[in-house]
Amino acid sequence: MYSDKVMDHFMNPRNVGEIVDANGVGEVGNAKCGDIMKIYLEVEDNIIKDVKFKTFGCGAAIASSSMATELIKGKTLEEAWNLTNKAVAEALDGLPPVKMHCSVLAEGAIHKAINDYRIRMGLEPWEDNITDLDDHHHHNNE
Amino acid sequence: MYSDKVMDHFMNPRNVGEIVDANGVGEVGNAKCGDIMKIYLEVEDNIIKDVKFKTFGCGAAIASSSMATELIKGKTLEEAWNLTNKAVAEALDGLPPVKMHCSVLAEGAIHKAINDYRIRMGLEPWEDNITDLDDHHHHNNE
Amino acid sequence: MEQKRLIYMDHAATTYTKPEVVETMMPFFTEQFGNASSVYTFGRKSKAAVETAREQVAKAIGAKSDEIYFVNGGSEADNWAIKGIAWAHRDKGNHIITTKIEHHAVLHVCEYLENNGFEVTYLSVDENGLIDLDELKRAITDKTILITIMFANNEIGTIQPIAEIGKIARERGIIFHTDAVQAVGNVAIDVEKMNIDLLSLAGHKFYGPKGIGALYIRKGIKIENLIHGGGQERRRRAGTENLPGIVGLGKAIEMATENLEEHNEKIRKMRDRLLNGIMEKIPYTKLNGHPEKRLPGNINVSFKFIEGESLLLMLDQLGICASTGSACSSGSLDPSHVLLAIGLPHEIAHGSLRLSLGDLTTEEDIDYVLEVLPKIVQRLREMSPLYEDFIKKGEN
Amino acid sequence: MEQKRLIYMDHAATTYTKPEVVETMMPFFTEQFGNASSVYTFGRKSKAAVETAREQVAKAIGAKSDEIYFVNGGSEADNWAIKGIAWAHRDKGNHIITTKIEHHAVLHVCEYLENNGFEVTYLSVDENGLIDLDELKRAITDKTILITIMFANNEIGTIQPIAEIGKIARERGIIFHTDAVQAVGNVAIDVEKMNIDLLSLAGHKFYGPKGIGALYIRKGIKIENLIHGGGQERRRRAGTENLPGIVGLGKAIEMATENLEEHNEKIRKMRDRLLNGIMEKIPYTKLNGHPEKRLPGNINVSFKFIEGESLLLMLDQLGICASTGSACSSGSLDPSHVLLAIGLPHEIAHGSLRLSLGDLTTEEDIDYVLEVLPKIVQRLREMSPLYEDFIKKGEN
Ligand SMILES: Cc1ncc(COP(=O)(O)O)c(C=O)c1O
Ligand SMILES: Cc1ncc(COP(=O)(O)O)c(C=O)c1O
Repeated sequence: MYSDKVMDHFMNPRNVGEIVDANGVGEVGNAKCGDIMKIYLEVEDNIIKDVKFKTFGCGAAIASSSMATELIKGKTLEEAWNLTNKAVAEALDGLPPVKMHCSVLAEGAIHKAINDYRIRMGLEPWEDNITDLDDHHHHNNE
Repeated sequence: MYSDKVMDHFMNPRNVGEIVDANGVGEVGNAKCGDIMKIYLEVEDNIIKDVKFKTFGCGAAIASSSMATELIKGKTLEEAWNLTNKAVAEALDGLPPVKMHCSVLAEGAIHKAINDYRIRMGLEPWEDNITDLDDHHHHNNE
Repeated sequence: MEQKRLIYMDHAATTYTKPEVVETMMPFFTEQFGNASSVYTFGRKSKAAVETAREQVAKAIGAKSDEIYFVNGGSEADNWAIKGIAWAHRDKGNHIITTKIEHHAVLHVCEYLENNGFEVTYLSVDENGLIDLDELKRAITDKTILITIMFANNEIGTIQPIAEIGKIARERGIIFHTDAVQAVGNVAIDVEKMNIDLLSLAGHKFYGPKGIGALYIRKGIKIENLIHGGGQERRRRAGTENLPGIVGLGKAIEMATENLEEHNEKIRKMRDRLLNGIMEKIPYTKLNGHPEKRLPGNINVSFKFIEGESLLLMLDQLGICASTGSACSSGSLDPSHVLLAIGLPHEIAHGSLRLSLGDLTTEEDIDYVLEVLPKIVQRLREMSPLYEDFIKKGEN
Repeated sequence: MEQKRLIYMDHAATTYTKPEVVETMMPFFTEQFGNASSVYTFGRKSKAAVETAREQVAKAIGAKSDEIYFVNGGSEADNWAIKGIAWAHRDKGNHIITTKIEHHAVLHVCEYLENNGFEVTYLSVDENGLIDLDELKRAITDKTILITIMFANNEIGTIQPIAEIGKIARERGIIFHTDAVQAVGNVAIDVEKMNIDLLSLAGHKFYGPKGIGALYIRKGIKIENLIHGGGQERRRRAGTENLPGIVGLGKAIEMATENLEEHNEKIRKMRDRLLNGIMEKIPYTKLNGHPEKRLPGNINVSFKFIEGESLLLMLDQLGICASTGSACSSGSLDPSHVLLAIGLPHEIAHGSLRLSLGDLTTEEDIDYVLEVLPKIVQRLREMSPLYEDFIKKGEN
């Protein structure tokens, strides 16, 4: 089902944890849907000096968080903003079609964390065209 | 499917053949239905001195012919007339339900042969309440 | 990533076929392969083997052998029972009663019938997964032609009061089908005493082969065929008989029901040790399903703050095979309809784990799971933002 | 009444499962038994085995593997194909075209659909069992949604012009299903070149296991499910996968199609020797089915003046397994609908014998049958009043 890369990042996730004095935090997802992703950024001089995540979710969600944080660590905020979910999935040697939304969550969590930082800094948030991340599933029984 | 008795009478049928100068002959059945039974009687002093049969049909038909002829050989015409299909089937240690009509054919062929004899002798034929023996099946495709 | 040791705790999904069963099947592949519906002696021997198996199945559930029809598995049995009764009795009514916690092989058939003019009442269940007999009685209308309620639930293991349901159905003259796919081999069944009119079972759940099952149909019950064609199974189920499968099913059900109580006692003891260990060692854990009225091998628990699929994957890395009611494992959207029906919130349902014990389970397996499971749960919780929130709230 | 030697000439009814096939299946009973739809590695290995088998089946008929759906056998495949297409396309029309000589798994489904608002045209066949392509063209109407015509006939062995039928169906935009249960392993099949949209096959006809088959469904064809439930077979056929069966089916179809021509040549040579011998040695005998366009192992002959079941029983006493189109063997009323459709009078149809050769057939078997069959026929004729009449007429 999952590639070796996914399994590696799932079993040995990089950057798990919390940054207590983070200056940018983004959380997306919904416990109802079975996945919540929370990203902590420590930004200095427009560079992501440190990044950590906490994720409630499936193997793909955890692996996507791990890979996404790896990919933005040490990057500028612009570079991090431009990381697409496809790039995350590709870096993981692909995700099963039904699990692609996990990489979308990772992209979204990073955007949210960056905008949280920008707002804290008194800057305009960037326009995010990923929408509805907190309810990406459509529930039948609601 | 068949009892040992049926198989014995099928593989080693008694009284197969023709009596060239028979004084009573009865044929029932229908080639269309897959079974025809023909019984030849040699009657002397109201006693069945000899009996032979020819049968086109399944294993049960042949075995029923064989058993029925055995059961009436040496008997009076009245005794032979009173042989029921059930008695034939029982003597064969039973027949599968779908094959019971074979024993009915045997009873009918004997009745026909006896009445043929009676007519030849200028006697009233006995009343036969087995009917429709030549088309005991109901065909769909007619 | 190969596991070294296999700790199989997914017996409710499928079991291995017992060597004794395979042995019984073997001659029917290459030697005694004749068509059971043929005239010749060689085929009639196959027929005799089929009829012996039919008697074995009948005996196991208290039926007569001419009430047993071999089918391909549990799903076919459920489809046939429900569609077959619905179509055959639609002149009498178009109402069917079932529950919210049936297997999909029942639920999706009911949905199919809803799209074809039938009305279906889905009974709710309490927090233990039991239906309410009074609700059942109230649901019955003049148009009710069928009650279909599972014997034991495949996820949470809850066993329904089948005899009571059968009594109600019989009193009201309504046909009663039960999906006993999980119950056979685990619970004593008597279709006569329990007033069951139709019963589905599948070989692979009780150490028989996959690809074979049976539908019991009480004599005299009118039912439409599902698979039309040749005259096999007394003209009710077409298709060349699956001879090795049928023979294997017969042997397996005989073995499974012979020492039922003894076998259950052994499984139940291991199950209880595992369950108690889990409840002791892992905080914020909820048992799903009825505490007593449950299948002897079934454990279903929800671990708060974590998600089931990631739990399964970590267990898998240690060779432990288990299952979850989280939607994430199947790629579907909502977590298990059964867990929702017993009232679990979605996020708790997502963190559920089913461990189903059986013949392959050893005391060492229990020890091992009790050793590693708490660590895995803890590890996942430490990654979970929900747990973080919970702990922080606690600290305040 | 035990026969000493088994001369199996009923390969068209069912075959033995080849030892190589059984061997491939074995690990999937007791060792690699995991549920193919589960998350854990152990189950994913089962999944991989299923997918390998799917590729083997696809390759054998020129399909893509995601066009293959595993089912329980030929009858289920036929039922699913025909009902599934009928229900899914009833908005477009209610007319189905088939032939008078289909297997009951097709004919009885058509009758079922006739009772449910569909209209069915049953094409006639000529004395060799071939349909008339012009009659097919003329039968097509605006309401025709499905053409279902068997690839090769199970009784008389006649092979239809499938590619031509496929072309006509494609040109008119009508879905084309073929029951290839008898053809697979005997005739080269390419669903692409032949424009086949759906194709039924069953493992036990080509030395695979009983209880497993497949339906090929061309990508993009809309079809309703027959067995509703779990999400197996890409949500199209519910039920826990019959793992050993599927693996065995894959292996068997690979073996059966690998050396197809070579194998057929061998069977055909033996068949022709047997057939020619029968025609030479037994007077008043008629060959049924097409002289050339027929399955390599098929012989179907009618012996005048005698009835088939008694012939079978006598052959059985000598260890010869064969089959007949006489109604008397099945307890039904009319003789085979196929023999009637090719124009045989009832009494001739009753005297028919099918000998179907295959892998188990040896040259010694042929010698033996040629030695005993004429004697048996003669013996039954001497018992037959029809023969007596015929001879007497001859003497006059
Ligand atoms: C042409 C044909 N179609 C369908 C079937 C039905 O296949 P099965 O008996 O495997 O269900 C058979 C075999 O009996 C057959 O010969
Ligand atoms: C309760 C219940 N019903 C029906 C089924 C379906 O059985 P099968 O997968 O053998 O078709 C299952 C098993 O998955 C089950 O647990």
